Amino acid sequence: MVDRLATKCGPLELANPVLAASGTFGYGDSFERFWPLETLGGFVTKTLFLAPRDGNPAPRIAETSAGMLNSIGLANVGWEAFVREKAPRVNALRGSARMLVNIAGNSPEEFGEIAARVEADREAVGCDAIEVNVSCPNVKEGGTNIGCHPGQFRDAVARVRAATTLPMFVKLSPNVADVVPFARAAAEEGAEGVSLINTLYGMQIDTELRRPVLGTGSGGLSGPAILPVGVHWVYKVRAALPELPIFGIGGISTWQAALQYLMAGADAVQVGTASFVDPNACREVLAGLDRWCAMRNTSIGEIVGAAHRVGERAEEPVWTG
Amino acid sequence: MVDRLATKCGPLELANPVLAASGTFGYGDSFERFWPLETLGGFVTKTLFLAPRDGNPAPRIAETSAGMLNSIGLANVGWEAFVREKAPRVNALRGSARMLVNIAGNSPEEFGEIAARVEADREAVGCDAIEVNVSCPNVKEGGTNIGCHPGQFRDAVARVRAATTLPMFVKLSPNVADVVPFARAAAEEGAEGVSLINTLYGMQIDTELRRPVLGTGSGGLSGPAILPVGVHWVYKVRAALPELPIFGIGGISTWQAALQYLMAGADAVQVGTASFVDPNACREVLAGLDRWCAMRNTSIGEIVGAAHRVGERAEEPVWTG
Amino acid sequence: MSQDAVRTLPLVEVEDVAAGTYWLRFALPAGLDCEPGHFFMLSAPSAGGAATMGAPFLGRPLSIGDVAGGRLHFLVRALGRATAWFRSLPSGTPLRLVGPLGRPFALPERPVHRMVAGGIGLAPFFYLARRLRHRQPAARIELLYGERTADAHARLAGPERDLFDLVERCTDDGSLGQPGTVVGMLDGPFEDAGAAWYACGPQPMLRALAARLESMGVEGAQFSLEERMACGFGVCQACIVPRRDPPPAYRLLCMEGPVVDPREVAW
Amino acid sequence: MSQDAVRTLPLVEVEDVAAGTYWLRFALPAGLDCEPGHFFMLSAPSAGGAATMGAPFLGRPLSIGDVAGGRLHFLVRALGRATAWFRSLPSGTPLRLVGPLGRPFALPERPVHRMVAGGIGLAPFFYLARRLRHRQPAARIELLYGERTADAHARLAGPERDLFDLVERCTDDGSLGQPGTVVGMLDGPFEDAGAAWYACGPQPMLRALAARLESMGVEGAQFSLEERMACGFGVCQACIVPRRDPPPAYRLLCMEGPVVDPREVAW
Ligand SMILES: Cc1cc2nc3c(=O)[nH]c(=O)nc-3n(C[C@H](O)[C@H](O)[C@H](O)COP(=O)(O)OP(=O)(O)OC[C@H]3O[C@@H](n4cnc5c(N)ncnc54)[C@H](O)[C@@H]3O)c2cc1C
Ligand SMILES: Cc1cc2nc3c(=O)[nH]c(=O)nc-3n(C[C@H](O)[C@H](O)[C@H](O)COP(=O)(O)OP(=O)(O)OC[C@H]3O[C@@H](n4cnc5c(N)ncnc54)[C@H](O)[C@@H]3O)c2cc1C
Ligand SMILES: Cc1cc2nc3c(=O)[nH]c(=O)nc-3n(C[C@H](O)[C@H](O)[C@H](O)COP(=O)(O)O)c2cc1C
Ligand SMILES: Cc1cc2nc3c(=O)[nH]c(=O)nc-3n(C[C@H](O)[C@H](O)[C@H](O)COP(=O)(O)O)c2cc1C
Ligand code: FES
Ligand code: FES
Repeated sequence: MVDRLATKCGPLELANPVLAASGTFGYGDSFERFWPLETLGGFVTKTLFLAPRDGNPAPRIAETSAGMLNSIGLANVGWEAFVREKAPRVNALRGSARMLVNIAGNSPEEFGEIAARVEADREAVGCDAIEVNVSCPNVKEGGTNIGCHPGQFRDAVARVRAATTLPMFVKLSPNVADVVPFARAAAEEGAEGVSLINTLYGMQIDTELRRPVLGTGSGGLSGPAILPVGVHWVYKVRAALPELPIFGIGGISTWQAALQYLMAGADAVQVGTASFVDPNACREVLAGLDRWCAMRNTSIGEIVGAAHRVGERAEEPVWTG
Repeated sequence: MVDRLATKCGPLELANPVLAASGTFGYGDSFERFWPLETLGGFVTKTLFLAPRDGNPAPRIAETSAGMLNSIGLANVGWEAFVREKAPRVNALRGSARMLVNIAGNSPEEFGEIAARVEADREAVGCDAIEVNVSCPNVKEGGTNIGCHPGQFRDAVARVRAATTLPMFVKLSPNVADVVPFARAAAEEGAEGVSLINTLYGMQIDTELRRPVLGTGSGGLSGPAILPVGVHWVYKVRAALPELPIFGIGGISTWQAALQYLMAGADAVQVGTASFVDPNACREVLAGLDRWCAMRNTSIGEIVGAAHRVGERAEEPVWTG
Repeated sequence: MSQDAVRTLPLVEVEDVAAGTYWLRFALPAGLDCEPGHFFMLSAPSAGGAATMGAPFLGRPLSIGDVAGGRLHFLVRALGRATAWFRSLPSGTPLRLVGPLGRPFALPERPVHRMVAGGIGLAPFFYLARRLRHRQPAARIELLYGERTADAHARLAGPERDLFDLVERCTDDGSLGQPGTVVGMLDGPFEDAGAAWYACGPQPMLRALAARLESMGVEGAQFSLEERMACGFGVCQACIVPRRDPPPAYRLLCMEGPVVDPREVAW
Repeated sequence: MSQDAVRTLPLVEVEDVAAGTYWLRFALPAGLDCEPGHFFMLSAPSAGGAATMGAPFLGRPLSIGDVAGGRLHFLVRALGRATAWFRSLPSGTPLRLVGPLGRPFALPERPVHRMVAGGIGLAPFFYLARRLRHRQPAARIELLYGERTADAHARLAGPERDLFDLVERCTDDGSLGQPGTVVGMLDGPFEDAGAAWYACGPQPMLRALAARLESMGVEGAQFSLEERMACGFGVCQACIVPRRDPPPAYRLLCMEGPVVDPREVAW
């Protein structure tokens, strides 16, 4: 069993390809009551800023067809409380599960600052890698999302790289015309890999109140609704940058969906929203992959990127309509 | 009844705010067997090119969670066959329903050429407006989607504007970092309004065959899954350009969804994918809006943009996660 | 909470008790241990697998309505997508239940226990009354229960009615019981600060009640609040309640509630 | 097709007839007029609105299996999401049926009608045989029916069996009937070019059969094909079949099929 599930994502050796995604797994200690943390290939913490953040006003979520919107606003306990209160306990529980610390800031400078703190507290925290969440508005520069703005994006990533030698995965936003140049820029700035995708912009209107449901107006769309969008971008990035390790994310709630990501070129996957609805989602995705590999007498390593290896599929322009 | 539903989208007076979207209604003659065409506020033809197109190889569709992917590839009968075989018949049937002719080309130049033909055949065709579909790859320039590339986009729109005096609506792609600049560019180039959104990029992998389901790899995602994405962009464009008329499109399968678009700022809506599953979808959306307006003693005109008129909602940056 | 906190249970029965209000009943799973005020997240099994057309995507929080007769009961009001869907389900439909979740009611020793329910805020009080009755047989248990209209008032059948020593009803329009709101009912006979006070209902009612109890000098009242929830166990950060004493500005209702002291909330 | 081409009908019954194969039955709606080879799109009612767990988003095409006993019957094989879901539905579940759609079988006057079915390609032939029997009582109706394995072979009960003068079965593995494929069965007794030929089954079988019939000099054979469909009535442009004589390169199966002349297809 270890053999067929064991895999790698860049420098990270993983007992299995299933991780829990940022913002859907707390700091690693929230699912204890359901199953042991060491079950996972790894997990990503909620995005941490240097200072604690309260996040946005309610309502913060809305349900959509096969998905949800959120405008949590990256509420988090802040770096210090994480190091002091969360990391030691989680480290004691996690076994071989990799811990990725997800970080962000309100400006490229702040990305550098928090990364420097992670580097400084590296021993105490014991994390295996950093995931850089560029999907937050640059509050100083009028709110453009850093992850959708090539210049700010490169700047933020470069600052993190300069501050730490930890393996760095950059989590990309799908709210761009083409994710590939951002993946390439991340690689050029020294990222060990990319995580894709984060949420899509979305809004729901409360037709009774005649106003947006979410307190902030718009939010991020996640869940099975966005599965094809994530698979598309993983496939495109893999095709363009075959050597760049990828965490596939977006709408995974079944092992079949995870398999789609792996075949599209993800080295491992992260399960997000599905864990809210079914706290066992990660475990079931993993169990399904295990059964499938056993039945086909194959392994995760053999599956990764399989959809790129069929015949002579030309890289056609994307025709829709 | 006529009063509460009657509305306008820019220069187009509409008996009601429900249109059928391009690519989901043929050339106006496919739903005859289900209900009379004159029921609608209007309809948009399948995208027409100058020459007929066969479109892409099979499979051309795949089902997703609350949506579907398509890679039809803009198969169409070509302008001449449309004028000769389709338009006369449809004109005889359509009553007050507006006919929008949707056009596209494989390069900005081709957009100009087909627009010139529409202008030349204007009397014979009898259409009320043009909808410009920029969501197709520029085959000459390496396949970048014209609607995602600011320069080509402006060029294509300007060429259509130069060629015809018909009202022009530009149908925008959501596969960009920000739709607002594209809407602004369309307005600057003389568009009477915008139609948003077209499909999102998406892919599905057939895990048995270990290859993408669609013959072309990726395709366009539509259906209820994308409703929040469309509502978001309609709201954003309305906020930024309050005077620009908007057709709201994307995931409308219920009257409540149509209401969300209207409140977000769409002057009228277009129903797409839903008509495949339920040929009565347009009619039922319309009936629902009518009942709702009657119950609230209101009218479409009063609803449009209502979500922008509540209190002092600040235009906050979009926070997700 | 134990590791079998996620269960798939077949629906036993749906029973209407008022316009739009119904009991949703399941067989009580062996080993389930829950307290009044606890809640569960109810959802359609295998979300996303076979995609869920009208079945809601997310789970929905429901308070434990009662535990009796070998069954687990939820009292539900059909307000939207999920609560209408639950009601439409045939017996035998499997549902996912995650829980029990949250921090339940404390059961203080008091001569009088007074429960103030607005609308579907009635839900948690059957089981609360049952447990109090069991632990404090001599205590007096009172229910003040208001609805907008008579037809929204839940029928209380014999054994349910018998859980309370007193049931006082009101309606906004006076069509049943006293006219006015439950908060209005307090004037006069119910101005007893020494009782244990419990409340559940819509936000405006709870806000008014909190102010009223504060002016009466009531200590340790327990309010069960509501907020939109995606997970119910502290990960999604959706269910925030503004704190009277920030920072932090909010707390999570699913972890530090749903039962809270009204004096700690920034109403 | 009339304007009541969209109907919501309650499912009457699901009945298994082989491993993974079942009849899906509805009461025959008044005024429904359909021919062998027609198909319907079946879907969950009110997409996006109401409540059906696990329902597919798009409709699925199913050939008319039979019209008999005041019922409309579909013979279905559970292959994926929708066909598994249909099978799981309790009686009474409402489904949307759009149709009848497509171009049905022509019913030529011939002494022998020979139907070649591979797998679930069996579906349209009951109704075809019934109609032929009615119109041409003296004609001989033969069914050549192959499956991979014995347990996939549909049971043919008395009245269904009696629709055919001859039923010849085969399996790939020889576990039932002749060993080999239906195309292999043609050698010898069934090399009769004068019969009316009908076929339905998987693509490779139809391709092989088309070649075989062409070499036998058969004219006017009628094959019922399959392709993914989103609408079923000519708008989505999904259901393309490559033409032997382009241009145009394709035709739409839902409009110019599903019954086509195999000589017009670029296999
Ligand atoms: C801890 C807790 C316990 C609850 N116990 C019960 C109970 O025992 N019985 C009962 O009938 N209801 C209870 N509720 C409320 C119940 O969860 C909501 O009515 C339900 O989620 C609405 O879902 P819907 O899909 O039917 O409505 P939607 O279509 O989602 O919305 C309908 C209306 O309900 C509001 N709403 C949506 N979600 C929530 C939510 N989580 N909390 C409050 N309002 C919401 C919406 O803003 C909207 O106004 C409880 C809520 C919480 C947080
Ligand atoms: C005109 C027509 C008539 C048909 N009549 C019958 C019938 O009477 N009985 C019957 O059991 N089946 C019939 N089919 C096939 C049936 O439509 C498919 O088996 C069904 O759509 C599969 O849906 P699913 O969700 O169960 O499978 P999916 O999960 O969608 O896919 C399972 C497999 O079926 C294939 N598939 C998907 N859609 C179609 C499709 N439209 N046509 C063919 N293969 C498809 C997929 O490629 C995949 O290999 C007919 C198809 C057509 C086009
Ligand atoms: C099968 C299919 C074909 C389409 N063809 C076109 C087209 O030719 N031109 C166009 O502008 N949009 C086309 N569209 C996009 C729709 O008009 C619409 O913008 C999109 O599907 C989102 O709306 P919906 O979710 O209601 O379908 C097509 C969509 C589908 C599903
Ligand atoms: C409630 C919520 C909170 C999230 N918070 C974060 C976050 O703090 N940092 C981050 O990088 N991504 C965050 N995400 C995005 C997820 O990690 C994931 O990229 C996205 O939801 C798509 O995956 P899914 O469809 O499986 O949820 C959040 C998502 C949700 C739904
Ligand atoms: S409901 Fe998710 S944190 Fe409370
Ligand atoms: S199935 Fe839509 S055109 Fe044939």
